[in-house]
Amino acid sequence: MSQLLPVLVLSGFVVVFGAAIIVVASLLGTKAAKSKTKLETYECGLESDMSGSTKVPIKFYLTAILFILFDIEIIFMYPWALSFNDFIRQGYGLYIMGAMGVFLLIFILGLLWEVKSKALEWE
Amino acid sequence: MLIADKFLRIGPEHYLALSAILFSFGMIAVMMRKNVIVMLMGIELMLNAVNLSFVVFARETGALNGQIMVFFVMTIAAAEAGVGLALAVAIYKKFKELNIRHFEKLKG
Amino acid sequence: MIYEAISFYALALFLTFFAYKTISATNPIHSALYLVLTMLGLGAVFFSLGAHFIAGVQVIVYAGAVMVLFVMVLMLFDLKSELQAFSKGMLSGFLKVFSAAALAGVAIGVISHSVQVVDGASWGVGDPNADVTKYLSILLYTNYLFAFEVLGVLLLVVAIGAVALSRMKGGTHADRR
Amino acid sequence: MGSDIFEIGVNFIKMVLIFVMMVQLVPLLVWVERRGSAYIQNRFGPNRVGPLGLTQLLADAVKFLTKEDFMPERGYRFLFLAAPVVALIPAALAFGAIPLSHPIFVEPFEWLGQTWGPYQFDFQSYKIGIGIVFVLAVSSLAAYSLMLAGYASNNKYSLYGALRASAQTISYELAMGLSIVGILLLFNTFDFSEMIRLQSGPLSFHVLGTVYTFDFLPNWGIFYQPLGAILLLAAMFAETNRLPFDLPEAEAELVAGYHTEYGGIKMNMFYIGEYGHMLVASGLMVTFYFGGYTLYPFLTPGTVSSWFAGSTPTMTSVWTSLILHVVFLTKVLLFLWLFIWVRWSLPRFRYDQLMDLGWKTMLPWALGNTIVTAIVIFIMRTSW
Repeated sequence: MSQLLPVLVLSGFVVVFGAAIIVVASLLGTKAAKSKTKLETYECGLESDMSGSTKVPIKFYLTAILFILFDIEIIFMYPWALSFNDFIRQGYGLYIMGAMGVFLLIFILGLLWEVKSKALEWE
Repeated sequence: MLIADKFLRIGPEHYLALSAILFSFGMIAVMMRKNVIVMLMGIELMLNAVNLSFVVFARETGALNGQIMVFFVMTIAAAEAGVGLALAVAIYKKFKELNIRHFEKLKG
Repeated sequence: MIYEAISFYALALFLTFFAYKTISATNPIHSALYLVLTMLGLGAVFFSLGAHFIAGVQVIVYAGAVMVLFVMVLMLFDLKSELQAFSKGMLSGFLKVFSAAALAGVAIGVISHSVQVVDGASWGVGDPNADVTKYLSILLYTNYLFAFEVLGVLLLVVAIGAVALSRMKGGTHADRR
Repeated sequence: MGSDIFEIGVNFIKMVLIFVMMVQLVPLLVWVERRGSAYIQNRFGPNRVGPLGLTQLLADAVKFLTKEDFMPERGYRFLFLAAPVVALIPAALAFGAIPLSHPIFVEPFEWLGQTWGPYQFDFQSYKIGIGIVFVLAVSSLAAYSLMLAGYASNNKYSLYGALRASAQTISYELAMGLSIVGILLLFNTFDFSEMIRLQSGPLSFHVLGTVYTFDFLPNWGIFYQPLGAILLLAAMFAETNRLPFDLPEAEAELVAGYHTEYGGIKMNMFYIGEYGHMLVASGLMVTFYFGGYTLYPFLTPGTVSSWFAGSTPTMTSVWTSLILHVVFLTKVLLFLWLFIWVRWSLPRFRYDQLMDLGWKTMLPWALGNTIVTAIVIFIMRTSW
């Protein structure tokens, strides 16, 4: 807990700082007349139309999910990198290389499949 | 005095109680909500509650097996979220809604 | 002791409040954002329990990846507040809440009776200065090696499955067939 | 945070000062950027307000603060105001974990009729054992401020901009995370201070049991991991949304992006976040690959403290830390200048090129770097 406390204090301080800036800016800011057009959403002068269905490419979602899966595989490499030297020093270097080799092979297979299946193509 | 001591001396049972409360919140979300994505969030909350109890037991026994389980549970939760959201996207495309009852009408 | 109690109750209050907001917010995006705060709070709890690396992974995987995916998908759908977020029926709703509360109550009751018998002295004795992360990684690549490799395969399968599931023409609002 | 009131007070003030330093560096960097880009493009840049145009920053701050506080009618008010604040948090938290200089050791002293100390004050906001994982964790939260801004504006351009930006951020997070694995394999630690300590000696290669030492070169990560350094730097450019990866705010060909509806100081806070990320990126580059606050043959904690052999241990420690801090700042400023330089040297990518670079080029190269590093380290360190 004692190690975490400064982090919490700092994040609290940053939030207070940011909120204070926004409050000060809203107090100091010029008060101009607000008209209906001004408050409208900015869409380069066209009438905004949020009610219609907005088409968003599914690619964004696919990128995010592939990101999660690869992110976890990368995180699995961190403990491996951390203990790599200890394994070598104990004489188990070949073992740890093989253990990670199999995992990396699966990782590379996944990456190759994604490239092959054109899941990563943006046109 | 004894009761105050029970509340102030933080031990594993306090963390486990917190875990149980979070788990039941996740359970309520799964049972009560109709939006598929919110239900998935409820499942994530339940998995997190279980992770908390794993970490507490790891700390209590002094062995790290619990922490490794947390690692695995996180992986599985992420995989589950990925597939679940893929299904949600499929439902939304077909029915323009994320209601759970539409799952009955999906077929391959 | 009193500081530990204060920090525990503050974190517990934070967690239960945001977990409650997660399940009660009618706008799914707000739900997801409250859940992010819950995940961050749990990361803090893990950290304070000495699981430093697990806390970091919790934030990276849950708050930084899984919840980003949730928020992104919800933004893709551009959902508004739901008029009917909860399932219908007073009686069944009451039963559902009651059963969950009963589960929590039973669990807490059992915990408060059993843990004291098992435990006693070991709490707090764990050496905080030991290099936990290194032990963790050595354990992961020796005793749990098989599970680790299987998880690699699982992630591969999920990647293929997700691509296959979402490989359809058009965007989120593709025409009905 | 400390055991007595003095230590807690110093730690708190230190934390606030480091945060203020980060925030204060932003207007200075904006000035450097404007003057620097003017220099590169052979024009004058802001030179009217004050000497060399330096007080332009103050004028800008006043302008930002007195602008009309505007928000679109259809947005979500709380989230709209929260997004710029959230933009500050990841950079501030990550910067706090990077050691800026050698710790200061204070001997016991008498003050107010009481004996205080001894203390050790780290020259960073907080020291966290899992440093690298912590920095990765907090900087993975950066995607939220983009998505909050895009969603809360309730504007199609903002929404698309936010999706574009967050997809870019998370894609390059992979390459960033993977390019660090090489340096982890090398140093086998998550702790920044330990990493810097390992880099403060002479360059020495272990080849099959024998050690070859080069006395004139420092033991910096760049000599072992040149590819990793390049990949990390490129990924950092993308993470900070700087040119050539500035599609989130490519105002010329795409409407501004997630901050279309923002103006005044709220817009500026996104920039504080962006420059803060640049600072964190430079700090990480320096810590991983360029020896942190040490410069081996001349300026290491050992050599610098020997200059002050006559003074008290506390003063020696303070002066050593300050001098080493200047070394760190110099290195960081060189990297910050690189960020500005690249902006006027490279054209912007197209979005599909950007994604191709992240997934199909940088990720495989980072993977190859990891594998080669592991094999080489395995061969070198095994006692055959």
